[in-house]
Amino acid sequence: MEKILQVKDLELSFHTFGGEVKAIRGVNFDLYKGETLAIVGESGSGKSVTTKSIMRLLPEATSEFKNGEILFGGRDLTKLSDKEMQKIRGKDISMIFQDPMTSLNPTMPIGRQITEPILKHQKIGKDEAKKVAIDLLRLVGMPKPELRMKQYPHQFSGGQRQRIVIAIALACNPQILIADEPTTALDVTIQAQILELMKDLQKKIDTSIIFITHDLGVVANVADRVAVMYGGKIVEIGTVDEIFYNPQHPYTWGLLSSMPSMDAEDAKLYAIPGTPPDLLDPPKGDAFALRSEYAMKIDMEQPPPFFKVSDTHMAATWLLHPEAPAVEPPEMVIERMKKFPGSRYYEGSAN
Amino acid sequence: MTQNYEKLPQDAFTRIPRDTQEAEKISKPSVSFWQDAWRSLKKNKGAIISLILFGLIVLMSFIGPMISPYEPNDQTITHANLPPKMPVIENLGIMDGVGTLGGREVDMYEMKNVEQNYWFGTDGLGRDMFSRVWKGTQVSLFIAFVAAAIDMLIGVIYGGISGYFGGRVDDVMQRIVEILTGIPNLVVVILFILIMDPGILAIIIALTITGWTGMSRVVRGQVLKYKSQEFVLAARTLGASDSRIIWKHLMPNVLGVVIINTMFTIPGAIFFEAFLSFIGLGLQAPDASLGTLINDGYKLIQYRPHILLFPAVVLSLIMIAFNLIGDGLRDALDPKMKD
Amino acid sequence: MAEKLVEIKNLKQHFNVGKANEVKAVDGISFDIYKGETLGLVGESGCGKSTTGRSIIRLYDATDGQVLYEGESVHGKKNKKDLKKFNRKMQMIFQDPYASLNQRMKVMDIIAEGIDIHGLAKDANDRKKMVYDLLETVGLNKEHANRYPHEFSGGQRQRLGIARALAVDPDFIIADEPISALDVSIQAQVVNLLKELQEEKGLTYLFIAHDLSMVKYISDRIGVMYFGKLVELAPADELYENPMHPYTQSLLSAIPLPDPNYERNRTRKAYDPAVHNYTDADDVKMREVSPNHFVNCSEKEFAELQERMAAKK
Amino acid sequence: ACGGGDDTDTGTENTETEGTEGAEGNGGEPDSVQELNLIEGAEIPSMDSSIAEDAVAFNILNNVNEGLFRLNQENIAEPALADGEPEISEDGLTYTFKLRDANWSDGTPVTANDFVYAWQRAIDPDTGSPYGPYMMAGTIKNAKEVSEGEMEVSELGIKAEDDKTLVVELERPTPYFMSLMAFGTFYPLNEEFVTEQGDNYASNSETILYNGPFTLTNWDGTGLTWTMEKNPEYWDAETVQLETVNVDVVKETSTAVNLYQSGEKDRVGLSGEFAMQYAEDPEVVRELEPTLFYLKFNQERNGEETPLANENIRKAIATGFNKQDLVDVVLANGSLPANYLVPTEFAFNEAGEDFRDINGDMLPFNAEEAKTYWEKGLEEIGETEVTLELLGGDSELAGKMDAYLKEQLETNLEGLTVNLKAVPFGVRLELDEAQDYDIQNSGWGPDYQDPMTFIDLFVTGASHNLMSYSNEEFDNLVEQAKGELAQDAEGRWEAMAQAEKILIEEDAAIAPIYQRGIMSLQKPYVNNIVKHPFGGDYSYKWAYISGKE
Amino acid sequence: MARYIGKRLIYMFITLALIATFTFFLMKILPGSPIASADKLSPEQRAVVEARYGLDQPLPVQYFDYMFGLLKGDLGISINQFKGANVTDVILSRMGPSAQIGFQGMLLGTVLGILFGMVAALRQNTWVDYGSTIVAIIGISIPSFVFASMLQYWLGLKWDLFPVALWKDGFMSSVLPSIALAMFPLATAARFIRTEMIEVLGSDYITLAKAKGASGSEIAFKHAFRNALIPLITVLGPMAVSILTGSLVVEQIFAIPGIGEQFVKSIMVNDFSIIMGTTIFFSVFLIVVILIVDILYGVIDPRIRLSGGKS
Ligand SMILES: Nc1ncnc2c1ncn2[C@@H]1O[C@H](COP(=O)(O)OP(=O)(O)OP(=O)(O)O)[C@@H](O)[C@H]1O
Ligand SMILES: Nc1ncnc2c1ncn2[C@@H]1O[C@H](COP(=O)(O)OP(=O)(O)OP(=O)(O)O)[C@@H](O)[C@H]1O
Ligand SMILES: [Mg+2]
Ligand SMILES: [Mg+2]
Repeated sequence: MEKILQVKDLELSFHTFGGEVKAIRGVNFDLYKGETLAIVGESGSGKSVTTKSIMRLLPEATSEFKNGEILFGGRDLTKLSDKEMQKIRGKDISMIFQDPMTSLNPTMPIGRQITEPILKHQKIGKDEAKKVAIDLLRLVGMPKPELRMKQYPHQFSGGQRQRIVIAIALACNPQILIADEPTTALDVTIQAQILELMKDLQKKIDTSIIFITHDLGVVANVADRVAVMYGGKIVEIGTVDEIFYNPQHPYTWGLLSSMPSMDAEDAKLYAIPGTPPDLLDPPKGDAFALRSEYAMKIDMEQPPPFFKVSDTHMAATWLLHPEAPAVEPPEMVIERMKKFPGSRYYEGSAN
Repeated sequence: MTQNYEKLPQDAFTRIPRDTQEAEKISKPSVSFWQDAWRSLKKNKGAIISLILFGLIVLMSFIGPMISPYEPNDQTITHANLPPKMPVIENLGIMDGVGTLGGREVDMYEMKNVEQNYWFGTDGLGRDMFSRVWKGTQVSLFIAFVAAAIDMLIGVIYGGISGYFGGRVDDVMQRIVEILTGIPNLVVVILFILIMDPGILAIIIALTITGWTGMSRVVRGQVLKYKSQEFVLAARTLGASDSRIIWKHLMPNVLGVVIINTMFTIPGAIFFEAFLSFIGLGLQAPDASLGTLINDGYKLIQYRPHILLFPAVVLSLIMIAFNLIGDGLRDALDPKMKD
Repeated sequence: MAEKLVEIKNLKQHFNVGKANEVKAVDGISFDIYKGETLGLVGESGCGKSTTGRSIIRLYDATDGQVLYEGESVHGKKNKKDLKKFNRKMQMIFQDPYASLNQRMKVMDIIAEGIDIHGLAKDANDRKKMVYDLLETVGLNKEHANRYPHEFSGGQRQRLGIARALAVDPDFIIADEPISALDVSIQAQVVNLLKELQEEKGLTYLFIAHDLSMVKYISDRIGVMYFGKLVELAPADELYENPMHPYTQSLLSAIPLPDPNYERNRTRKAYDPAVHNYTDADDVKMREVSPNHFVNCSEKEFAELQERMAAKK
Repeated sequence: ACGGGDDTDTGTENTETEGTEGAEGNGGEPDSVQELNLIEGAEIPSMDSSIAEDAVAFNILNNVNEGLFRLNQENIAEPALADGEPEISEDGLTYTFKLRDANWSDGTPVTANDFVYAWQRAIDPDTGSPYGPYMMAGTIKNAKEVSEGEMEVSELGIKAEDDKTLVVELERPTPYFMSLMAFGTFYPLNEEFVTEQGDNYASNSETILYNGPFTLTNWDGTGLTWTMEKNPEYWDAETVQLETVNVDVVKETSTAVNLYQSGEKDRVGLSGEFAMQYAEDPEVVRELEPTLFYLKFNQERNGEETPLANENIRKAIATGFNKQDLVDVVLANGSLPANYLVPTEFAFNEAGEDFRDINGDMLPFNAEEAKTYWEKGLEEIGETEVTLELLGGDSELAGKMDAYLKEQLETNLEGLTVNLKAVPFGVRLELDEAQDYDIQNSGWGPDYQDPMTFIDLFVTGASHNLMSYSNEEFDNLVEQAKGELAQDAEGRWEAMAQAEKILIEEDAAIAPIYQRGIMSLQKPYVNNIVKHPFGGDYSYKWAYISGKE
Repeated sequence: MARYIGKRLIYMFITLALIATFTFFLMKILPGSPIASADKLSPEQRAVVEARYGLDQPLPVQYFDYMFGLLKGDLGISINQFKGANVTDVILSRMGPSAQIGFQGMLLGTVLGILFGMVAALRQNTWVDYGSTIVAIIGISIPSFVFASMLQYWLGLKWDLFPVALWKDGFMSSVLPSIALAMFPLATAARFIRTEMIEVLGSDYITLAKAKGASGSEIAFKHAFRNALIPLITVLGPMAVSILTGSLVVEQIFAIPGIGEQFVKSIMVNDFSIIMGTTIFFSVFLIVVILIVDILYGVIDPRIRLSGGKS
């Protein structure tokens, strides 16, 4: 499959009054054409920063690329000039933000907000751009798009606004669409509509999507592959089935177990204790070690490298080291692993 | 990534127990909201320099009149209108006691046979400008602070009540404010100064009489914003009384904007006092304020520029300082600026 | 069945009454909450869940209807003492752990607020001890007492909110989306804590959320709201297995589960209020279709539903 | 003319001034362009001569209109519309004037009836004229009664015998009557025109008739600018050389000076700081005004005697401040230290001798003596410390002067504390009237050219006294001068001098400070602007431009 | 909309009536007489003059007379500043120059101020930012009379670029006063816009605009500016009024026949009817400006609906 984007050893820091916040501490991943890569991880783990750094949308004054490169179409995005970046943004790579209430300009009719990237990146006239915009609105399921072009964001409901944001992102048929928690602010019914919409659109224009969310349900719904982030790093990456049915990293275990399943009985939920690491002063070894019940001495001393689980699946935990003692994942995870051929607990093979 | 596992020490993989206490630990040192604000304020160079500058000005306003050998109101009529002369600096060619007289540059000190040095020169009555400027600074700051304090008091209480109780109370109170702002405040101020015995008190009251409306609006806005916040609702569900909610919950949160607003009302008050001097309603002679000094001085700008220069510089410094401190505080107290 | 702790009778809460922008946030709902149970309340955003909760705890004066706590009316004119009594028995946990803590107060004072208001501590030392105990109860430690809310993570903050509510030793807690603003991995911490506390102290919860999987996990019974009205009320499992109201069905069908295989096959059901075809003549109200399973329906629908139930059996 | 009563800042009132020195100019040939550019310190409140009560209006009236007499270049009243000196009855109570042939600016002749109408109008209570009653009451027969509505206006002591003969009856002999006739309130008005205009009369320069050397143009009634143009209908038009006088109101002296320096204006008055600044400038002209500033000592406040009821305390204060330094350094505008009541260079007898020469200086500054008086006074009132309030104007110069006085008095008189109170004019009047002050810094300009305009201010119960000063001897002397000695020029002179001596030297009822001097910058090509001690401040009738081109 | 404005107009009348009442009674406690030569007149003489202006009537009668006159649009006649002149005429005749320099000053000040503020915000914490902040602060640190004098001296007298003073050369005469007046709105606008722009620039929709590939200037002008304008609009209204009343200093220094300097004079000479009239005029102006501002809100920010009314 064609790699459309490669992020290599990305390290990025913020300079704040409190000191240097090492928000991203070595992130590697590739994005393939037409796939959906979901990034999950708890709040503050660096999901948004990672994607914003691809778009170069971080505040220039306080953020700094420390290392690594972001290759897109053979060019390293971290090195491009502002002008060149402006040509890429909105055209080749576009973005949907979390909050539909605040990501539209309240004082500009939505029509103009949609036509803006079209006029910017495509050599067409105003009237034509309007037509494109109306088509887009229709595409994202907005009734009577002609009439609504002149309306302002506050005249739309949350779900409609998020559709408008999506329409903007799709305006120039981008090769990559980054969706940063596009449904967090919406309720489930609308969320479901939006997700369906995105999937339909992806089929139509064959975009690659980076989809950020906390919600594993949503991930299960949309993703082809999943990257799990913790403390500014990707700790596990694999196909959606691999992550959900054969997770290897204790953090992934924690995440999966803390979701009550619809049919689970009233057992106590598995909860990851404690708080995320302080990125001002990240721990020396495995950032998750303090909160992990599987922590080993080495976790305190050395950050784990990526261990390959399969061709598509890697995880950064010392538990995968051949010399590490075998540990029993939480029960709920075992339940999941039972469904996955190739996992330790796969039940299908047993019989 | 190659699966090239290096050999690690044997005990590397011993399990260690999880320390939940440790996991809950907060690594940041405990700082209060204000400490935190102070910390970020400290990072703001402009604000800190301003703060120091302002400190110096306040200091000088008290010790200035003392270190000068002359009293601010003592007249040595034979020494009238001397240009500034300061030892050491005079060698630089400025503040060397040379002034123009009938178009010629002359050493006025020599001409008038003056032995002493007047660092900032003297005014038309032979009063020492140095001690007058600092005394005037003191007076201006006093007026400003008192006006701001009263302003704050009335504005905060009024805005607080209006915002907190809302509904009809708010409606009525806001209409009153509207009417008060409807009367050009210049009118009110001037009328009050005319009605009362002139002097600092009259000026302060006049400044206060309409000045508080701005503050009350700001406070009202804040109270409206905070009173429906969840922490206030939480207090209400706990059975907190109105006064408890106002004093414990709302006021501390409103204080930030109150302080910021004050940072801007203080220079405003100093300025207005200067303006009153211009229209002849300023301070009573022989007391001086920066306003009266500037007003005396600007007419002599071509002739004895020093009479304008020093008070104007001090005034400008105060204005700049307060504005920068205000800006700094606004940033420091803004939760959005936090991590 | 256990005894009723709270009875909500035809509660209405309208905003801006008589103005053009009148909102009927809650439009006549009735249900009971039993001692020691957790009643979940779900529904889409803006359907009036929070308003219901807030009206129950008297943050709003109800437009109409009654709330009875242990048989006593909560609303209406009350003297200070009575009010305080309710305030001690009924508490609330708020959605936004950041906004629900006063940034300018230390944790010690935040948690002790209820203690201070109701004069529960004998002296300063006692007060301190009570706060430390509460902190421990919610899984924090006493070092945290001297800190300010902004120094805590979201989950910790929400636990502070719980500690504050517990300080007055309530019997009934309204939890208004206590976990919506939290990260998944933290949500479990809070939910576990709530469950533990319920077991320990025999608390009764009204648990408001729109995340159905969490609600199902924690609740004994669940009420589903749609546009200011309760449309279905049933024991948790029953509701999931036998959703009867089309809106409930739609809601359930929209929840994504962390299971890719399931997700690949899930089909969503949309809800269109027009399907009911209610006319003015229809007497639409809550009807008990099967034991303890109430559905908001017309006489005709009621009959159909009962038929369906029978068929299933 | 009218009161220098309010404050001492020359900025608003008498911006332009001119002394006899200035009038000499360079005396060359007049230029072809006769245009003078001037500055005035305030707007014209009214151009209606019956209503006018301010310096600006009277100054313009003096140039665009004319009465029976006019002050000439030597400031002696000489016949203007009057055709020669009037006939005066034996008892000095009836004056019969013959009028010369003169026209209004619309060509109609000025008649005796125009005077009768104007005077009656000025005294009629319905007109609401402040200056009419003030100038006429006690002088013109029945004026007081008419002004208070007790008599008909027709009973006022003025009759038109025919178109050219005017008979005026007086209440009492008035030696300075002729100079009064140069005052604006006594100017004629064309009845037909005035009634025709009604309320609009004098609301702008189009609704006025002129009979003086100039006509007013370009004045919209409220504006800051106006022009005076040579009046071709004026009977003495050939004397008038200026074609145009452009006037703009500029209230800021600094602006005025800048305008002067940019060449836009030909003359500018200098106040305080500016006087100092330009003291050495060759274009400076200085002159003296007959306006006196003095401290009023209030002897009774709120029904109680003040320390100032003690003569020695008053004397101590009167001699306790250095007037020379004050005028040299603080004022620095050519003012003179005053040790007298009646200004110098103001009133002269027939021999041309200045009234001032009779008494000379009284109670001059003397720190030693002041101290002696002070100690004596303190002993008499049984105090060691005295606190007095000094009430002053709110102008800058007043503030500066009061600050100086405070410092001087406190230094020279041990145990004295002076508290300054600067208030606007309106407030001061009210306090004055309520006698609610200790010392007041006050000023007075003459209303007619006679020492009496100053002296009778202080008779017992006079409306300007308001300080509980009362001296029978003084009152008697004033009474004599006004009554039995009215026609005995010398005896009257003596009596007034005697009264002045009592007031200042013996009683120290007031403490004179200075006589106002005025400094202006005037371009060298300006000639013969005449400054008057009362009435309108200036006459441009004789002025001309020479050497500008 | 029409209904809203109608409602506002009714409020306006109530407000005005109250302002008029307040000022009226304030005037009555003002010390001093409106008769210029009051000190020379005997009490009887003064009474006669006062009767002429109706000042001898009992207070309630004077009050109702005045209010009734006001209803008919009659502001009375001037007592001593322009004896007998109709107050309305006086105000109208003085309005023009004030309005002209006020408008020009506001325009110049706000336009430059907005530019300064935007540049400062876009280059936050750089020397450009500090520079424009300092300029803005200096703008409000120098009393306007000092500033105006300096303009007059340098630009007028020394360099001879503009008339030194006086209202004679049309537009040229208005340049220096307008510049002097512009300083305050300039400083205010600059500071407001800066703060607001910084806030707006941090918002999500700006990030989205960047994500669309908009350039720096497009973001600043198309997206941020309008949103940053609202708080400025709020202060602009009262500022316009203060410029008008505050221009008395500038008017006096440049000898401009404006309403501000006339107003102060009327206060100094106790001309009741002129003070009242001018106050009412200013108030009407202020209220109208506030109304316009409120309407502008709706124009600038579609979220603010007029019928909703904002406080
Ligand atoms: N502008 C910034 N300045 C300083 N620190 C920042 C900035 N933006 C993000 N960070 C820090 O970088 C870290 C990663 O933040 P990021 O926004 O990527 O988290 P996230 O995974 O997207 O979390 P969430 O799920 O809450 O959106 C956090 O610790 C955050 O505090
Ligand atoms: N104080 C108020 N004034 C006017 N309308 C209100 C008020 N509070 C709530 N509403 C309206 O009442 C309706 C119900 O609001 P409520 O907050 O109860 O919804 P909710 O179900 O809690 O939604 P969410 O899941 O978003 O919290 C909404 O339409 C809301 O806009
Ligand atoms: Mg994020
Ligand atoms: Mg809610």
